[in-house]
Amino acid sequence: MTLHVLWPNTALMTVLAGAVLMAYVAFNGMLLVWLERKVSARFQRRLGPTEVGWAGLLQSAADVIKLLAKQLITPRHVDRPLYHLAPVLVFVPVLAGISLFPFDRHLQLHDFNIGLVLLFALAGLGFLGIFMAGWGSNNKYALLGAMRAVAQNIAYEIPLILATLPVVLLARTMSLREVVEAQHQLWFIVQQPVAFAIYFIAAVAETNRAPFDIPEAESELVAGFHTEYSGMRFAFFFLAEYTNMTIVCMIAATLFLGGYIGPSWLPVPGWVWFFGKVYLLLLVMMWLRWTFPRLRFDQLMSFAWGVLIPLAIVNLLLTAVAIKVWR
Amino acid sequence: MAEGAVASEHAQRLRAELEAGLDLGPRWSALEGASSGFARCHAVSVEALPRLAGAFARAGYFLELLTCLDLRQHEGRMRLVYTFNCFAALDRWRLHVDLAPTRPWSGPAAKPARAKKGAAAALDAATDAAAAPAAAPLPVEAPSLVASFPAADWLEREVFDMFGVRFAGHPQLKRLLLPEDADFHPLLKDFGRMDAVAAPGAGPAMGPGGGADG
Amino acid sequence: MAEIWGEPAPQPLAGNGDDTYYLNMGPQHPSMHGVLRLLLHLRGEEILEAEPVIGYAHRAHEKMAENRNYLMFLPNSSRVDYLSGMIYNLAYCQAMERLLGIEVPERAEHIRVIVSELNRISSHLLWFGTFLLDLGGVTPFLYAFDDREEILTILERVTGSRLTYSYGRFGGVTQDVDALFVEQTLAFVARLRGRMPDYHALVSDNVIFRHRCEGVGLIDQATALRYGVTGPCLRACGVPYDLRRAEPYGIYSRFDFEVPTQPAGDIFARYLVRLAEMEQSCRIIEQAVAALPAGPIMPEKQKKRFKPEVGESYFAVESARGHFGIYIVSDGSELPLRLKLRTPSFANLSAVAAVLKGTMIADTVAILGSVDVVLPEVDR
Amino acid sequence: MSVLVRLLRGIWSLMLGLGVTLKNLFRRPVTQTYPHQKPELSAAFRSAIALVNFPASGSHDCVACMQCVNICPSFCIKVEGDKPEGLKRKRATVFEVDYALCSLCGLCIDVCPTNTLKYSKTYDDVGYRRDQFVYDLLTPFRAGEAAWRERARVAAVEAAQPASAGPAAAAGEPEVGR
Repeated sequence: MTLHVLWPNTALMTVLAGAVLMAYVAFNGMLLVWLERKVSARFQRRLGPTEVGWAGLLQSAADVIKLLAKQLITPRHVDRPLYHLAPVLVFVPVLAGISLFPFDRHLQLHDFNIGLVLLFALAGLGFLGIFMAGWGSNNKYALLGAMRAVAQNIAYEIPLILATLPVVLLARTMSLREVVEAQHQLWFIVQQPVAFAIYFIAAVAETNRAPFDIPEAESELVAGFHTEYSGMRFAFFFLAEYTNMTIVCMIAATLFLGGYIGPSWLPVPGWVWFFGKVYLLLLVMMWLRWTFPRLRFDQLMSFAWGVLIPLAIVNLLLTAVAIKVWR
Repeated sequence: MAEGAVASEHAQRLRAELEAGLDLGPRWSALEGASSGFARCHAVSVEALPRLAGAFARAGYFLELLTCLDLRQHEGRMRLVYTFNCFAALDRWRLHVDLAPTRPWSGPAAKPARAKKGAAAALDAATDAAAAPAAAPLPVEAPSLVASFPAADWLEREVFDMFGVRFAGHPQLKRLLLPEDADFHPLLKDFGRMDAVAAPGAGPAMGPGGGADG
Repeated sequence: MAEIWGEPAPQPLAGNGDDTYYLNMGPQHPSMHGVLRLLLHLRGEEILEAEPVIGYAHRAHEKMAENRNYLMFLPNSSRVDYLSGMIYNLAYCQAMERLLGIEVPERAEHIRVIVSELNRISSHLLWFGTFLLDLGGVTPFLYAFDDREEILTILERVTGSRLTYSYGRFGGVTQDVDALFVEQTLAFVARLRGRMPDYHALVSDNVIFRHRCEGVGLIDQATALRYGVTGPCLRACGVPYDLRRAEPYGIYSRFDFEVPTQPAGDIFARYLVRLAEMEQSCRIIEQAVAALPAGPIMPEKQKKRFKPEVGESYFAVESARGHFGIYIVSDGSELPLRLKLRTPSFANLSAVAAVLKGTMIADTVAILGSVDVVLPEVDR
Repeated sequence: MSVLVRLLRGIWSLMLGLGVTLKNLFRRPVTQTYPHQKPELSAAFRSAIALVNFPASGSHDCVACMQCVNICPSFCIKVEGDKPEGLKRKRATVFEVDYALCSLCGLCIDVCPTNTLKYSKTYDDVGYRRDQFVYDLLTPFRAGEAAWRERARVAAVEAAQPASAGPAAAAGEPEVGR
């Protein structure tokens, strides 16, 4: 068991790093909102935001100001404690989750030897918040959205984790840094394309993104679990969703795309590779969202249980056998 | 639109079936043909209506239209207009059913000059039909056709909504387009007018008892 | 949890003693086209009973008609169904022309066919977009609106309006078309044909879309007959009933076109029928443009006052949504005794309640979308 | 096996869709950035009605015949007129349109006997109250009204003398045309 501590392990530095990460999360959320609007606009032959700042870059900042300034409305019949706690509970785990990644060879807050398990544990926690939001809102649409979210996330967490296990078998570690280090010769996506595909599909579903956005399907459930939220509370859900997207893409980059590793003959720092891969994956997620219609709830479930999970199990077994045979 | 337009064999078979099953009165209409859009026009009694509707349903016709005419001012009656048509080819039948007024006429009395060519009388003349015998009291309610044509559900509710005509046997004869607690029937001729707006912001000059009658 | 914090417990969700509950969907709901309210009785996501509640957009068109003379009702006609306003507007003109015995010049007849079919395509394109939006696909929506924009621009050049065209007059049309109109129309037809492969690749063949649509929301022939369902919904269950064929009005009998049908009766069949209809409309437009004669667009002698003979008349056209009928009863005065509008959406929507039973909430949206209901037309 | 084929076919169909959106990603946006780019209005564009200014007479030619008032389905036109002394025809003194009620059907333009009504091209009028949309169509003509009446009176007097029915008569009876 190695505790890989790269920075001076003082309380001050930890707090500072946490602040930097928090700033990154906020910035990243704003950037992604802007990016999503721009990218979706271009897919649809529109211009997207153009007015605030260059190419509308400050549009997200303006939106944040607007959301901050908005009155926080608490509907009368909500279960107040749950209602107030939910946005926080959705947001905190993603903040914790993002602090686990090795952004560069020497840029990591703390390398846990069970980093992967911790990540999924934190990701699972977020859905408690979503369910609390839906339940506490005391609104039928919100409740339906919350039910859908829980069912969907139980169903998709299984293939998500099953798809990452072959990587663990190959790398023989759950430490995120060591997984990356194991990919110096070959990225795991080459050995595990099926696992990557399953992981990516499950990740899109896990983040409630279209075409799997049924918990907040606006044409059916108005806004799903966050129907009754407005202002900054709504912004928390929004921010959590985008940060979640970032996290699943970071996991994908770390496990399958070699994390901070790029071609060594290029004088590009590792963190550029890392974030480059992450944002490329995010763009793909947006591309999916702006191309496909939404699945129906039962179809979504049968896809997880009937296709993804069996496929993931078969893939895992084959990997295990192959490792046993060739090593 | 004319008889000749009923082309396909299927349609003729339907029509033959229909005519065999119907016992229509003698009130053939001069309206039939290209100028009116109707292939057949009949005035039928309330009692015959459900049976006829059943025959239409069996023959593969659909209920195209159901509406009401408020002829109280000149004729002292309401008139339901049923239109049946079939998909196979054009064969549009129009049935008239006369009813007693749902509520007494509250508008101005019919002007004598106009009464001469009062709407229903003129229509009857145009349709070559004899005026209904004055002695027989008009029925108050019409039978509901929902059993034969589910489409009649909404159509009958709309007629009830707009004219106050009741349909016996309708599963839930409640308001369709107007608020459920409305107590008026706006398409009655003495309801009021939809006319010029009196002033910006003021509603149109209509409402129960409001406005002048045209 | 609230009790622990010393607060009164919130009201429980509607308890019926069983696991079912009621959900008010609409009239303010993102995917209720216009202002439909659906009262759903649900068990989980499954619909036990659905009752459409209408009337939120009732504008009393029929009452207005009785208080205005025949000409003054003209602008109302294109507002009954604002998505195919041209077809409705011209239908009213044609109904009145038959009642009044007015001859329409050849050129006007051709122009009417061209603009009506353009309007039908624009209505179908809008349906295509909003239907995909109901299914969660935003991008096809914008592509369809981009194409529709072209039609609106063409029609605006001729009529001056983009949605509620009061283009027809008793006897003809208000403005003549020019060479540029013809050129733009043909260019649009070519453009639409070029876009179709994209639509098919993006939507028709998409496996998610297929799963959402195939076998869902069945309207069979018997249901259609009992509810008087018409239009693409009827043709999607295999009945080739199109008033342009069954009861040709205007000069439609001169054109060569097909009445596309599909046997299945599900959402996907309705989708395919509408896409095929756009192509048929393109064919009609091409023929009408090719045959467009020179000449006047209004009859020589124009009447100022319109007093039809005493009588009744029923005139029906095939609108983008189905069988639109105008029943006019004239008592010989300048005002109609009764003017009843038989709108296709009214009948189609009444059938939806029967179809919704046993489906899921997500299907509700898809089925409603596929039937293509225009609420102002239902409520009139 | 068929399951696998169906899966692959499904994936292929998704790829096709992605291809369409990707293709459009690199095409030029069609957006018109409205306040920066003004729309081109077609000749037929309909906005609130306005009175035509006939160059021959230097004014409108509304004779307050009330036909537009009577035909308007929205009852949004208000016209009053008087009879200028010495003239045979009436002349509008009030011509108001409540644009908030207008449905732009064009029936008033159709029935106008002197063709003095046309559509204007304003498309960006805004207001906070409904009465801000009551347009006084005579506003542009008020300044020249007295002069027009004088000209018309003179022309009428001249026209009354049979010999001198010259071009001045045009001021009183402008040519019909839009």
